[in-house]
Amino acid sequence: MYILWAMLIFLIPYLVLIVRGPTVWDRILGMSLVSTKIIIIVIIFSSLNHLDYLTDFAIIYVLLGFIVTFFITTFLVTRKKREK
Amino acid sequence: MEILGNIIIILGIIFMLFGVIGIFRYQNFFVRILIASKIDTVGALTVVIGLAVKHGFSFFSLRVVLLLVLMFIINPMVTHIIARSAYESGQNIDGSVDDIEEGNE
Amino acid sequence: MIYLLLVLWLFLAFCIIGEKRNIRIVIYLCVFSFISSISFLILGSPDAAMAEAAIGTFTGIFFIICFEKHRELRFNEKNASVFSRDEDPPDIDDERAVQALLKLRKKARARTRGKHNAKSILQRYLAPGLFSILLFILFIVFLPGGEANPYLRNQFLTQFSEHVGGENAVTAIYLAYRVYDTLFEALVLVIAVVAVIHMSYSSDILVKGGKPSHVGQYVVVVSVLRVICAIVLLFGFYLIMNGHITAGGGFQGGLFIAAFFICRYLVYDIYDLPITKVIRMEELVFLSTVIFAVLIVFLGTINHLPPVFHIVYMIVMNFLIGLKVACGFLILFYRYIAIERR
Amino acid sequence: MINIIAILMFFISFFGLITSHSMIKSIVFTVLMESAVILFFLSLGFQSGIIPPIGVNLENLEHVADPLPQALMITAIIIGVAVTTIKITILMSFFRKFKTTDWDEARILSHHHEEDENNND
Repeated sequence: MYILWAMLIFLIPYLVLIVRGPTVWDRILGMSLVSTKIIIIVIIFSSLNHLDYLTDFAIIYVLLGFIVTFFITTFLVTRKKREK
Repeated sequence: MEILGNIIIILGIIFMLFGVIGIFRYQNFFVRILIASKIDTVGALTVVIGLAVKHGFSFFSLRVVLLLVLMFIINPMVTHIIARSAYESGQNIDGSVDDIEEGNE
Repeated sequence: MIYLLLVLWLFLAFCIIGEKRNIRIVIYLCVFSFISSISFLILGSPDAAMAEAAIGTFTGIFFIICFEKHRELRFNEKNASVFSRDEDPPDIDDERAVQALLKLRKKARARTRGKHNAKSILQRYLAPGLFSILLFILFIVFLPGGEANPYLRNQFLTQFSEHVGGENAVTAIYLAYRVYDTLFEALVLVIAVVAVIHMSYSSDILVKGGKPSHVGQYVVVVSVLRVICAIVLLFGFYLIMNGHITAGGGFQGGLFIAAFFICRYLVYDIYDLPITKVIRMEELVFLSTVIFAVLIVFLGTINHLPPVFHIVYMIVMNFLIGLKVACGFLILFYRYIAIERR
Repeated sequence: MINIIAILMFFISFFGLITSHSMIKSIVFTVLMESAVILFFLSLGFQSGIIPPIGVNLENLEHVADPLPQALMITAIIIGVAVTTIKITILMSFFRKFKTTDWDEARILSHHHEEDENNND
């Protein structure tokens, strides 16, 4: 149980990073960090409540977070190249 | 088994704590992402391993090990693509900010 | 625990209100959908949480394509007064008309700038704020209180197993008790696809060629993504096939199959799928979904079938819905990427 | 308590919707309103320690979540994203034509455009 609270409290500095971070890359980094924390929260939640099938969610968040991050960074890089 | 798992989990949380301190301490983006990759890979993987150890040998820990393999492949890759695209789109290594955002007015 | 998450949720909404830059809004929106998904999960509804997570991804992708086009058009306009060469001329293809429009826009911008200053804060923010607060208080006051009637819930929970079969009550409800909702949803998706095809800028359905997006440069990432591609497709089929046992089902699996094609676009950087064939396939799948649902559920055949066929019905229906949703989102994605990114 | 938070969220995004200058932000706020409504419906009958309605022999029905709003909300989510794509398409067509996404500018521009068309006729 303590680890669930630890992860939830770790979410706050990452949101601060997303909102404050000086560059856009900090924000994307914060997004990926939040998705990692959420994965751990899901695993702990499923192990606390003895619901094994909820580990599917962790796999979903891993895959979707990767796709979104890749898409956003790809678009930002191509934008810069196009303008040169 | 339970105590061992708890020790590993606390180790992972300590890793994450170092990462959080490091993110807010340094000004350069590339230093920050270097430290943040520690949270993303080492911390998260350690916590997940600790949970699997805590549960013992069961169906749950089998699924967790599958997830572990996926995270082991993907999480370093996420950090890599962020750092690489930051470098390619003109973020200077010495820390000066060249932001490519723009408002929508 | 849930309250801390919801406070972060409200905090992100306030951030979006005060934000002016498009790319930050997309990032906030992605984080927002992640947090709302985990809140739904803690509220005890894994199916809705799974749909929300996948939908958050898709919304972020659509928004970022749109914003990139928006920004590119504005960039072209700033650098040169004519529109960029490799895009079709807009409705007004006379260059003098374009110049006139730009001049008019400059005038309008000057006028609105004066207007922004002239409008007082009271008119701009205070009055809508007070109006929102008033409506909020009205809603709180007239919120229906008291205990909810648990009759329908208990009915569904105790009897879905013998009426419909499977182990997931949510799947049983949207596949058997309330199929017409599902059919209506599929119909709305068909209408959305048709509307996007006919309202978007270009008139031809199939787009050949286009700008390369330089995706293929990250050798490491692309070779990892090739592995991930297969896992995404496999996972989508797993969600569809196990929809009646665990969380998941047709919608979520279909979204994952569409995500496979997004991965494919990212790996090979091409959009050469025969979209017209996909559209035809979507129509056929929609028709067969309707016919199958009418034959099995609306005519009451499901009451006379042995329980084994209930499972078969659920799997086939989930598969059809998944195919339908996958086709729909594939067409939407390719339409956006091919039309808006040219 | 959760339903009050959901209503608060709804009206925060309502406030954002009517005060924002940009059309893009208005579309984003409609997405936010949608998730507020979904949260409101999912929070019906919430108590701590609630478990999802999945499994053959659900004992102790008191602690099982209500499956009916969930099934409705899944369709609502998919319909929501379908509508959002149509909104984005309309926005892009509008932007191609008038070269702006600001509400006030758009009002003046479309007014002028109508006048021009009338004069041409």
